[in-house]
Amino acid sequence: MAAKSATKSVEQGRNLRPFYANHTPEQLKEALRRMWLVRRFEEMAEESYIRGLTHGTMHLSIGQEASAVGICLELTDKDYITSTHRGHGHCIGKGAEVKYMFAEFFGKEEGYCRGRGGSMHIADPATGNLGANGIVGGGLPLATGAALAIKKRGSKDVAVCFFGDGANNEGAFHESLNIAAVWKLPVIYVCENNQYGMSVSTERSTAVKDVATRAAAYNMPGVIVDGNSIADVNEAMTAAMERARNGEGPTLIECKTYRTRGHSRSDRNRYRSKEEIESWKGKDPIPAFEDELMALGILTQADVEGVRAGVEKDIQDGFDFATKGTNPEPSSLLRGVYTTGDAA
Amino acid sequence: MAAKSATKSVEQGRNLRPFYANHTPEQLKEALRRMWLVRRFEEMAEESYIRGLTHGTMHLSIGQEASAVGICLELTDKDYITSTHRGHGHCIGKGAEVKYMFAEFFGKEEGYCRGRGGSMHIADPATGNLGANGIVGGGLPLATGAALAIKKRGSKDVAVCFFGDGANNEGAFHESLNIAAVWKLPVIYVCENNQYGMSVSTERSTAVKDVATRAAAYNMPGVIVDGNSIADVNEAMTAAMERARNGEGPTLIECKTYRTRGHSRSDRNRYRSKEEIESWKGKDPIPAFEDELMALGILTQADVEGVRAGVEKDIQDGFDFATKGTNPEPSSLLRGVYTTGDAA
Amino acid sequence: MSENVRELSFSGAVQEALAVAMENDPRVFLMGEDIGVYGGAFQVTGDLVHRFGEDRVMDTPISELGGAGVAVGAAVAGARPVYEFQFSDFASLAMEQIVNQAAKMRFMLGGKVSVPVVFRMPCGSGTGAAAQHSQSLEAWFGHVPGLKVVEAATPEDAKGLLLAAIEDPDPVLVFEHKLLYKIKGHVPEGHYTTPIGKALVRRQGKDATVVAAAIMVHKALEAAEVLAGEGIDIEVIDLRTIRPIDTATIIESVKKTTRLACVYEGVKTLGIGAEISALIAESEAFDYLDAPIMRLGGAESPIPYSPILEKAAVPQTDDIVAGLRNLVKGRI
Amino acid sequence: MSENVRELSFSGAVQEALAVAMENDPRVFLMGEDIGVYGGAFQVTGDLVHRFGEDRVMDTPISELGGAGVAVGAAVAGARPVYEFQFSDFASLAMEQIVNQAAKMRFMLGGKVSVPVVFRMPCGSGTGAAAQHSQSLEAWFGHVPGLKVVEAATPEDAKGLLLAAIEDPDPVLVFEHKLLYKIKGHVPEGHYTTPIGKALVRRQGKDATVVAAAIMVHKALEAAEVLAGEGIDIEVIDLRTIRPIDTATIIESVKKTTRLACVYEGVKTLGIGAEISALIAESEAFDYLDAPIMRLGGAESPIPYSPILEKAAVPQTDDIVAGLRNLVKGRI
Ligand SMILES: Cc1ncc(C[n+]2csc(CCOP(=O)(O)OP(=O)(O)O)c2C)c(N)n1
Ligand SMILES: Cc1ncc(C[n+]2csc(CCOP(=O)(O)OP(=O)(O)O)c2C)c(N)n1
Ligand SMILES: [Mg+2]
Ligand SMILES: [Mg+2]
Repeated sequence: MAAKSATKSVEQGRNLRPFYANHTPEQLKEALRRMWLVRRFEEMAEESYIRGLTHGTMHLSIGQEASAVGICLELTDKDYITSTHRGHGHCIGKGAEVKYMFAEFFGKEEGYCRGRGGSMHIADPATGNLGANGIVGGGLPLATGAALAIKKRGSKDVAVCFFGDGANNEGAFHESLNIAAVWKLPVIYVCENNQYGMSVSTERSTAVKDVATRAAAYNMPGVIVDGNSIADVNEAMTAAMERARNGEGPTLIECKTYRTRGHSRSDRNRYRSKEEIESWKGKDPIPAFEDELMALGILTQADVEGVRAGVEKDIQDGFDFATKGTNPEPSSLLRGVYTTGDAA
Repeated sequence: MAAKSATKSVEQGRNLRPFYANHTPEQLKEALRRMWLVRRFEEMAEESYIRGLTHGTMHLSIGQEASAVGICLELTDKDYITSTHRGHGHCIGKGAEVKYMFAEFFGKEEGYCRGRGGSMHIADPATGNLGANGIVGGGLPLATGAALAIKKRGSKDVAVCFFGDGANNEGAFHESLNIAAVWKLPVIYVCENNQYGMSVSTERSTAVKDVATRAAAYNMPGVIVDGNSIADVNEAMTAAMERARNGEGPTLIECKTYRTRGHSRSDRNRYRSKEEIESWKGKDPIPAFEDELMALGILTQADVEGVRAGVEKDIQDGFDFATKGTNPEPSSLLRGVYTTGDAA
Repeated sequence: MSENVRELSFSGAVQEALAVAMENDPRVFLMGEDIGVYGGAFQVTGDLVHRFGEDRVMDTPISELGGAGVAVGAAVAGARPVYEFQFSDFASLAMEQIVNQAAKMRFMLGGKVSVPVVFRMPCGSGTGAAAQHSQSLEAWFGHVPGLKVVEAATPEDAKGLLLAAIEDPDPVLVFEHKLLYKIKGHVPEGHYTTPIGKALVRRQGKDATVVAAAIMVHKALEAAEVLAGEGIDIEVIDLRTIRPIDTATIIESVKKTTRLACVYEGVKTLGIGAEISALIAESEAFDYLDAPIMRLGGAESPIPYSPILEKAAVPQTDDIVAGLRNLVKGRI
Repeated sequence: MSENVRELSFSGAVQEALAVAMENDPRVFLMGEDIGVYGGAFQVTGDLVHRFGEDRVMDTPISELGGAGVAVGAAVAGARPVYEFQFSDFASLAMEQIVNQAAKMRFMLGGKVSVPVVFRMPCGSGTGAAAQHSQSLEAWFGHVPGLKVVEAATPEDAKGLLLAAIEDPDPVLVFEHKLLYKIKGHVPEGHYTTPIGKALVRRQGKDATVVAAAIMVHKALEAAEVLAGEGIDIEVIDLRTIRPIDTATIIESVKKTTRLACVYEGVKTLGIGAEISALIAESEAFDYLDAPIMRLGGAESPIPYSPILEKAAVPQTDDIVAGLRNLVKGRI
């Protein structure tokens, strides 16, 4: 953890690294809460899946919570994000409520997408979250377009595009980053490099070691951060936002991280070793952040336990809310296909 | 002309730059002949178009002959090329006969594509030319695939992919170069950077100044050459071929050049200045090559005139051959859609 | 609809629609390859860049997936982009963003967003541009819920349908047959819209109904004139919208004429005539049919370069005359 | 055809076809995302990488346009690639290479090359994978001259059609309905092919003809069983090839039964049932029809996530039973 080196007490404010210096304890506590919320949401979703309550597939981001939350911490509801198939963290990071997420998973009308989208399309336009995406790389042009809309309306908002290391080999990556650079759009491309696209390691799929290297092909900064350190992620994000807001254009941030679960429910983990997985479990971003918050005196052990307990309650309440949700009526199938004639 | 600096006499063989040292006078004369053939073919094609003998559109490469011929000079019929909408030079460079090209332009059964393809699809599989392409960037995956087939059969051939600066912003560019690099395929990507994709300058379309910069994103060499110097082009090609044959993978060669005609017949040249066009006319690759051949004592003025006269005759004969060609029968429309049931 | 009526070319009408839309709504802007100073491959955007500036008439890199997808993203985020594919064939590079994103986003997100994007799609053969620049791919998009697809036959409709498309909250593909760009016709000034989803009976007749769109409307009308001389009275329906199809207008006509022909340039198999035929064959009009439903569609081949073959690959007026004569006379 | 017959799953049959093809022809190789050590998203390639090595079972970067196009280029240059789209939906990213290049190259080049490439296309809904992973896009490809499109209903045909596709000199798309992967059936050992372009009457009947493909064949057969109990006798035709359609078999059946229903999972409008309906409505079988041609197709919506809605979005056995009952009883 790069952040480990910054174990200064909170009183020595001016010596703290920017992440700690520039956020209030409340903000930092909220960041921790969101990380836990992501973790516990996914564990509960997994359990629900095993219990047959959800349908389809799901992609867990356990181990990757720092990038989702570290990025979204800087955003308001007016900033946009586009997310991925592995998007629960982005969704919660951006401010979604777990009860509506569970409801979506259970295919209920109360869900964010009224049960039409499921895990792979979960979205919350009200908080600027334009949605997960079932198409690898599908969000890259969308976020770029959202940034164009922002630029046209002249506001200081930004668009963030989360994508994976696997997605970086899609043509959409190339076309989007080039357009954003040429037009100097306020968009931040966040590559969550968890080392694999499904079963294929970046080494076997990608001609360069670091995805950030490719930023040079678009004349934009490419920054590599420890994706398991929320502080590292957030500081890179702050710089990228400043650049975007100053009209200097896009930035590519590569967060090196790892998913400790399989790719999806069908994964037998044949392409990586137990040792590799175990070693990354030791770099879990959540306890690392907790330790740091406590070492810096920003939170106490009791605060941390309070956060966890609060999360536990939210998860349980959300789960209960969702199980009691309303199933869609088959007769409502065509609702939402078009805007016109849409009975709401 | 970078080649100008190499004005040594042919007797000082060992001091000649590699292009001149490593090719026989006959080969060099043939290269000159092909450059003239391209030039005169296109001028005649243009005239035919104005006279209403050809149909559709056409894209002239006048001014770009050095890259087409300089690259193809190293290739045998077993090496593949994929070409572009601006592909007459590649086609002739690769060994096509102008009579069948004219016949294709005139929509005749004798044409390379039996009149089905026209200028934008002209091809000659017998010489390894897999064809021009109406889709910008369409040849990038195809050449990469041809290189994969070569690698699988274990021969030492290569595939060459010609493409334009405009094409470098297509997703196909990114995906193809990445795959070729990861699989170390024997393919050479030749970007003919004539500064414009139709009306849009590279500056307005492309985030980096030099397309070759993007090679780094695929961990392959990116070489910039004076595309109007056949010697420069050819020497870069020789190095790339060596690399490909040694199993070291692909190379990206960027030939800086210019088309002195408009993009196609509909172009009103509103996006560039007369001065710019005139200044590039002064860098015409053909007279430059002739001068150099004579200065080096490789060819005499009479040789050069002989080449031109021979080309003139080929063009006239080819044109005559083609005008006397056979029109396709409407009843033959479905021929060639499928291989099976194809009455030949 | 404005009273003031002038002659304008089809491409001029399209351009006027773009100008009216940009004047009326600051959110509207144009993206596409060479639509700025070049004026568009078919000179449709013409001088708009000089009138509205480079921020609203944006030359896009040659990146159809990215370009179309940026338009989709901008639309979701509140803008009103009109993306021009230089040739509709190149939409083959952007199917992902059109079909998986634009068409489905509203539905997938539970109706919480709209995607008001317009794709302009110059299509069709007849220009000698061969297999990759001459396709008529309306059927692909007509098969996709969430999209609307329109295609005008006249300058007046070209303007009205495009304005309707731009004002529509959902993604609309506007096909424009390249051979129509130069035809002239009356075009009302100012703002008006032609409703999406409504076909138009362009010629009344009692012996057979022809359903066609775009250039085939003109060929069908020509054929009808020829047949009128033989005492055969053809009704010609201009489809105008490919998705959703105005089934009611066609059913009504077929009940009257008892014979149906579908004429279309796209490949016959699984082309738009297949759907029209099937709609009638499953409808109450079935019982009124006095003859098999005729389809005259494009050949089962790519579009060839040779002008002789190119003509043979799509229905020509003569083919329509012969086909309809047979349809009407073959069985009474 | 081999005499030795065993039970195998549909996916096992596909895998066996790939193995037989690779054993018989060194030019055959596989490309696709996660088809190596992962064994494919649906475990179709399974352990083939261990048997044939990484050079013949190639994990491809997530680059569908490039991957599919590399397969096309390799095919033109003499190899025999089989490219797996992880979900057929992702072919939306590769339409350019499939449609503009693979399908047209032979024609555009005057018949001087062949493009023996195979695309495997896992398709269909029912897995809760929602709108971008559940489409049935056969109709798009059925509309494209130069392509062939097949789709098996049984393990036996899955193997035979895939082997036929790999040996075919032209580009073939092989659709595989995901819900069929686990069904079992008799599969001959060794090498055999199922001819492309031939439909099969799976059940003889005299009251109505149902044309279906893939999973809908099973649902149609189930429906026929139910209706048999009511004294209604249904003929079920398994299409097996979507392009070219075996019109003769369908016409013959309809002449006998006088009623036709087309059942398909793809979106109803412009789906494969539209073409079948139109083929019959324009054929000599038209005169034999005693009822309108029924189409039961997918809903005019993206595939929803909710299992309740997902079921409602595609024809189920009950819908087919009700539809056919109405078709046969509605009018005599
Ligand atoms: C266009 C497309 N191709 C393939 C897939 C199947 N798929 C889903 S996720 C995935 C791996 C993506 O890898 P990466 O971008 O690194 O994201 P990660 O799963 O590692 O978070 C693949 C191949 C898809 N959904 N979309
Ligand atoms: C996919 C695609 N997009 C757009 C076009 C239209 N078009 C044809 S050539 C061209 C410019 C290509 O520029 P470049 O690659 O630099 O080649 P050049 O014409 O300069 O030789 C364009 C936009 C096309 N044919 N295909
Ligand atoms: Mg990954
Ligand atoms: Mg160029």
